[in-house]
Amino acid sequence: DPTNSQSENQGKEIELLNVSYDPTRELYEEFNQSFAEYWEKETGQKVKINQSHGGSGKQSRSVIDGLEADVVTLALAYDIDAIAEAGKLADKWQERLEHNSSPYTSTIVFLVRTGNPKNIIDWDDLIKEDVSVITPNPKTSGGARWNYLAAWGYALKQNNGNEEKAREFVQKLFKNVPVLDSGARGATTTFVEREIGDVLLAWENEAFLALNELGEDKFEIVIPSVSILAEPPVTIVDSSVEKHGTEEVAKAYLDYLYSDAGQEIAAKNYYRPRSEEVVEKYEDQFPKIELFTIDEQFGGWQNAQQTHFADGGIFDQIYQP
Amino acid sequence: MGITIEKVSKNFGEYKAINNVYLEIPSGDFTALLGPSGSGKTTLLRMIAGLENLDSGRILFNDTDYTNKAVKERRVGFVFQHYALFKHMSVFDNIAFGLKVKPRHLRPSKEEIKEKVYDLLKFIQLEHLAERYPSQVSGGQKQRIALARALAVEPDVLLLDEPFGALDAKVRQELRHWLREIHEKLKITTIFVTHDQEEALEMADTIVVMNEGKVVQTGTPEEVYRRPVNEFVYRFLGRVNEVNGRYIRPHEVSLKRAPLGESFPAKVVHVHFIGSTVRIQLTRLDEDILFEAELNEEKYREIGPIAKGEFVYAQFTKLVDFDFQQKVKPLPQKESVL
Amino acid sequence: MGITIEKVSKNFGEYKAINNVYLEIPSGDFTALLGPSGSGKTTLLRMIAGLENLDSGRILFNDTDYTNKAVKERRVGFVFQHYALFKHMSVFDNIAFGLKVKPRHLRPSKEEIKEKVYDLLKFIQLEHLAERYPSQVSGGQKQRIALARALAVEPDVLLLDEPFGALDAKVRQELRHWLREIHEKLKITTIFVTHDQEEALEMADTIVVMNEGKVVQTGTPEEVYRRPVNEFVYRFLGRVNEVNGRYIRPHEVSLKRAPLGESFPAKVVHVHFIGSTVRIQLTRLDEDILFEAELNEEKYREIGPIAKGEFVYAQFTKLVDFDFQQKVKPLPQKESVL
Amino acid sequence: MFKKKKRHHQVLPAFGLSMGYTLVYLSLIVLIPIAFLFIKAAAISWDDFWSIITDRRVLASFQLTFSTSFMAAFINAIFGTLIAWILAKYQFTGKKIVDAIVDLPFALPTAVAGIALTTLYAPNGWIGRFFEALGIKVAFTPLGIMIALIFIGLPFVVRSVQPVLQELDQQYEEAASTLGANSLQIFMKIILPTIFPAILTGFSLAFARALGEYGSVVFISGNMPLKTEIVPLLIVTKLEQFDYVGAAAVAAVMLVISFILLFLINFWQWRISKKYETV
Amino acid sequence: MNKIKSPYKINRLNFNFEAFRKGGLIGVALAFLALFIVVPLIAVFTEAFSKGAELYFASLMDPDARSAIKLTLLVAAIAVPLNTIFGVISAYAIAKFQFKGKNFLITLIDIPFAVSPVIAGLVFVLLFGSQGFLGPFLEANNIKIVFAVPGLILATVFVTFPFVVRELIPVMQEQGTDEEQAGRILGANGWQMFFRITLPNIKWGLLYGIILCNARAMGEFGAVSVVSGHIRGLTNTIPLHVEILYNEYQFSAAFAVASILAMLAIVTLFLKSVVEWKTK
Ligand SMILES: Nc1ncnc2c1ncn2[C@@H]1O[C@H](COP(=O)(O)OP(=O)(O)OP(=O)(O)O)[C@@H](O)[C@H]1O
Ligand SMILES: Nc1ncnc2c1ncn2[C@@H]1O[C@H](COP(=O)(O)OP(=O)(O)OP(=O)(O)O)[C@@H](O)[C@H]1O
Ligand SMILES: [Mg+2]
Ligand SMILES: [Mg+2]
Ligand SMILES: O=S(=O)([O-])[O-]
Repeated sequence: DPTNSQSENQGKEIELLNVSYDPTRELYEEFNQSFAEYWEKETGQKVKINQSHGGSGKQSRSVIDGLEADVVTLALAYDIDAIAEAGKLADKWQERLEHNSSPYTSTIVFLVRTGNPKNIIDWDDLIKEDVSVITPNPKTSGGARWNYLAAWGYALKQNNGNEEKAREFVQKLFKNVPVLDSGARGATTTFVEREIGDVLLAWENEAFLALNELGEDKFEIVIPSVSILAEPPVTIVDSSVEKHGTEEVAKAYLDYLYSDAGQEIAAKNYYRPRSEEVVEKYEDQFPKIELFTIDEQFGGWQNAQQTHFADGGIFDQIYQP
Repeated sequence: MGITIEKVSKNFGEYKAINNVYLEIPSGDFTALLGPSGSGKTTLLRMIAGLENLDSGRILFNDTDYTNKAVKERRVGFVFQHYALFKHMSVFDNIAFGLKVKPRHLRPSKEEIKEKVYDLLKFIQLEHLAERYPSQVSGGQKQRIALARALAVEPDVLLLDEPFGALDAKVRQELRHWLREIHEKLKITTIFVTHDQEEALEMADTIVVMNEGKVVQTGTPEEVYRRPVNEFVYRFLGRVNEVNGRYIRPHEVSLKRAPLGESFPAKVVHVHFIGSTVRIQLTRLDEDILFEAELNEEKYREIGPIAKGEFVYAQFTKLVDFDFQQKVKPLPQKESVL
Repeated sequence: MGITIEKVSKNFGEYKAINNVYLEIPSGDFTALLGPSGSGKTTLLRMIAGLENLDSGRILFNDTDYTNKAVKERRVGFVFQHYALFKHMSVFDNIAFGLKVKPRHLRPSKEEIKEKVYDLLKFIQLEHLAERYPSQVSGGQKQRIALARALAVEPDVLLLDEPFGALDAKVRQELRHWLREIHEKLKITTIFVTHDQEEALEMADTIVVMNEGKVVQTGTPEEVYRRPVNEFVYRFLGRVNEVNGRYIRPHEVSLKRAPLGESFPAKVVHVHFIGSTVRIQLTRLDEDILFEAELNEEKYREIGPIAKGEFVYAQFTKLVDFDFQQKVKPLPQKESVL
Repeated sequence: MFKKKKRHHQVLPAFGLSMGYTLVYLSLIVLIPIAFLFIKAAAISWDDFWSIITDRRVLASFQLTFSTSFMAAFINAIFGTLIAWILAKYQFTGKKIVDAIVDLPFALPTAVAGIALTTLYAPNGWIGRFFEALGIKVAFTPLGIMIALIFIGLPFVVRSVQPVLQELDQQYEEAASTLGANSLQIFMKIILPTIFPAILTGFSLAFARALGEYGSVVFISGNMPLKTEIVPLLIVTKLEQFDYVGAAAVAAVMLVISFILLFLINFWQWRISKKYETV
Repeated sequence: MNKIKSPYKINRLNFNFEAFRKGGLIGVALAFLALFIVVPLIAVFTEAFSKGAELYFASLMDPDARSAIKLTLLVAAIAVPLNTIFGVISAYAIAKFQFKGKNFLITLIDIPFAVSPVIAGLVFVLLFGSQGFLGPFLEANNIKIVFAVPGLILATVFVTFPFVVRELIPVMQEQGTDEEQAGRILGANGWQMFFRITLPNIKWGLLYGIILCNARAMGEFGAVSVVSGHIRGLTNTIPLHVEILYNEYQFSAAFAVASILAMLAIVTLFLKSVVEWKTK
């Protein structure tokens, strides 16, 4: 009985494990502190949040294999679906919280070197012959799948939904990729540290972070005309919270993401908040951009995954080194 | 402690290393196991020590069956060919080992151990080396330390596997004397392995000649030398000239300046002086066969100086014939012995 | 090929392994380098082969200075103590090696090599072992293969480092003969190292006695045995009894049943029969000193059977005294020799 | 199996005990877990299995892994032998340090090595820039993978060959030189055949290690499918797509192939030494 | 007289050539080592200190770094003794006795050398993970193995399994059984023989094996990465922490932590030299 064990834990420190993906480290570092303070004030109970980060797919697999996450905050709904399939959480998890269970969003932007020497302004510039594009491998990186789908979506739009053209476009784009890192972070390092490539396709928040951490004077962010609305979802892992008796605090934790405080922290870490007020407050930071969703363009993650990324899918077909 | 070995056999796979051996060694005896390489000497010694199992037969110590006794209950001292000194222990600790591992109620006190080890060190004249490690002493010294270590536990039987095999000729000779002296003093039943007939003849009270896993002959040095039971023993125990399947020892060849009786002419190929004897290599002129003669001082003086290239007359008087003993296997072909 | 070694010295660090050695070896001679362990025998032999550098001095082959000649230009055959047969080559290939590595224009054809190797194999009586590997042949066979390998390149000089050191007593004796025979046939200048005085006396035309890096005496076996230049040579060349700083060989001790002249009574401790001689250990009754006497058959028959425990009278007639030669270092303490 | 040929129990004790413990521990830690890998891989039909392992990407990664591993082990066999040679035969200042440094790849975590090597060999790295100037790309190419594999495999060869060279009796070389051989002949005909089994051992260890290496390679390889994607990464990739069976299948094939190769090399080595060493 | 002060014995083949060749070979070997081993090592330290010593030490004192260090020590402290005990016992069985299938057994022991660390990790996930063979049972009894310390230890034990045995077998084989037999004859019982003769005789080989085993245990990345779960402060070992820092763009901190392991490597190598020196 969860309430029972919860009361037993009263006064003791509760521990919560948040299994997340790579680019959220800074976000959750700040958010966890804020939440712990909030929770202690509310209930008098100390809560310690343990964080695990890694490639989104790998993290999801760890949870499936027994990593007892109380909450998962991953890059794609698909990865959480996989956990649901393993029976660790409810099938309809995505309906449990507002906005498809995604308290913040992001999008895919371009990071280029200062002065934008190759003059890259929009997606079309990426398939020019002399442009070298850095993106991680969509087979292993959640971020890379967003990149891929953003490019695909753009091409569909440009060509009035012509799949063939889209395919051609993406194929050309990947021809320009000299290194396929296995994760988003690796790709950023390749672009920034190894100085390989002219443009990095990255989450907006990653691009900002790279700018901050690695030198504003070295890079510029380029916002393309159209991009994808990336919705990193969050949810409670039912089996774990039941076992740990942490359902209440885990729920509160995710709810807190939707609170003003939570939304502020997301915005500060360059995730686009859902809250209108916070959006307004950070208007300068997040320029307006035409965004399409996965559901619109690809009929949801399961579809996208099957069509594009599964073994023998479109990516495998078009990828020619 | 007398030792009886009864119908003992031991195979290694198909190979009969020890083949139905019967042997009795009286208490206090100094016995040599003598035989060519591979004849089973080491195997037999190790069986007595309990280091090797028997396939069949019994081993008795003073009429008590020891066949299944554990090694450490046999009270044997064993000196390995390459000494097997404990490399990581000082000479003192090597000798003290057997005392230190005794069960607590039998173990002497530290002082007693120390006294005993120093007595032994004095006995082997190596007191000043107590603190050295085996790697820091010479081969002959190692040999003596190994012996002291074996003696420390006051064994009833002392077993030595080619105790001088790894030593220089000169050092070997000195240690032979020393080992005999020790036996004179302690009177422990001692069995040592050797493939050197001179060593066996010089040191042992009893010689056990082995070949191909069998005991071929047992007796005093004089017995086995003078009354060999077969060709093998005869050939193995000393130099020998072969004459159409019969044998004669070089010192039994007589040389003369002039023909006499059944003598034949021979040409001197080489003359060596080995201490008090003169060894002469000759070729029979009638059959072009090489043979050797050995003269002692008196005989050499009699015949007078002999030089390479001279002609003399030789006589084979006491040719030995083993042909009647067909059951004894002949010595293997010359080249396979080498 | 005659060899002259002129004022040659060689240090290992501080240690003078070879100390100002002068030596002349006539062409075709069969020379033994004899000395205790560490006396520099191997070092000298290796210097002749060119395997070791000289610190000073010269080495001449037939009056030509070879000091700086490379090993492979010296035309020496070298037989190592442990044979150093190439383990990964068959017996045939071992023997053929020296022919196969010749520069192309000097190299015999395959057929010639084969013929030559088989000639050598026949010579050493091991034709049937051509395809075996060294690990599959016995020690004595290895020794002979090593010799054949050295002979294949038709060396001018044959050098052997303790050629029989690793062999059984019996095999050793047989090979000694064999090596002499080969020398008789081929007449190659041959130098061999040994620390066994019997081996040197039995085999060599010339014996070079070494001690502590120096040549102590050079001469025929008879010369060095009968006229040793100092105590060291005397003691090293045979068994010896020491009597207050003077020496006598066991076979020079005379034993009698009754007192006679300067004789003294002694108790028989042990009697051994070694072939044709009888070795007797005795204790002097007046001084409680152990000594040894050696009687040949005639002498033993004269005095009649002697048994352990009996009393006899011994006489030291020809005691040798080296005291006048103070410059010669005495033999090291007994225990440091061991 | 594992039954003593010779009963020695009176002399050296506890054969049964120690052998029993060995087998139990070996089974628990190694054999049973590995067996489950094969059970997992056996859960799919032969056709599925075949299509997994004959996939273009899988085949390409097998080819890449085996060829770079082989090349790296081969280069290590040559330079490792050379290093073993100078350590065993020559005296020079700093020899002790060199000797110690050889073990560094054993001790340095592979991930650290991977990062450090990538930093060095990237086009803008200390070493990579020189290659870049020559138009040679090192990091993110098979060449880079090879460099990482050379790094991790080197000590295996050196440590296999060095003791053999050290124990190699000078007499064999001397014997050959008295027989008229020159230094090249001595090396080729005497020394090389003698140390060859040891080189082979070192080679096979380095090769096996290289086949499985992950930590140091992922950083420097660039991970391009069909081009610079190694088998262990492919296994990880499959796992991240929740494809356990596929991962187990590829892993099983990988294991079997490396076993067979190792076994063949060991057998060859054993044959060689058996031929000369039998007594 | 051509005098080259060279402590190795020169076959007087060709002096100048010999010296020349020696120099050349040493040069090539050292260049190879420098390029492949020394420069990477230097790179680690250069990067580690690139942002100053203060940041260097700060990154070592970071709580996550400290817990990673503690965890690594814990894992090694369990895995190394386990494999050491196994190594000594099975080397004893293998080296001191003759039995059929010995070579086969040695090959089995070698397996972990040939298994990719990633596969090693995978194997334990397949066995102990929720989806694995023993998963349901473990979960029912609330036993955590993978994604917890036991999993890390298991993976490490697997990967470092052969190090000690393989080091000891040749040492023991070379020593033969004479000394043990001598001990037995002198009356030693099994324990006395083992602890007074067998063990002291292999102590340096054993130490070397332990050192290598320990180094690998602390440095293992691939296998532990698969079974770790990457929970900061809980299941990250030093190599995993290095990866995390690296992924956070904290390059000098990453190299700083890595340099601990490099340092460990150097200390290890130093110890090993001492060992070798002692052995002589
Ligand atoms: N452990 C063993 N396994 C197989 N065969 C063995 C073993 N020990 C000895 N043998 C064989 O048994 C025979 C007798 O060996 P043993 O060692 O007793 O001979 P030896 O007379 O001592 O010879 P050596 O003088 O060479 O020491 C030999 O043929 C030998 O090869
Ligand atoms: N390479 C070397 N380095 C240092 N000392 C050496 C070397 N070779 C020989 N010596 C020393 O030189 C001395 C003479 O050695 P050498 O080998 O010539 O003696 P030996 O007469 O052949 O002795 P043995 O009968 O034991 O073979 C010995 O004291 C030996 O220790
Ligand atoms: Mg023997
Ligand atoms: Mg010598
Ligand atoms: O962390 S990623 O999965 O986006 O690479």
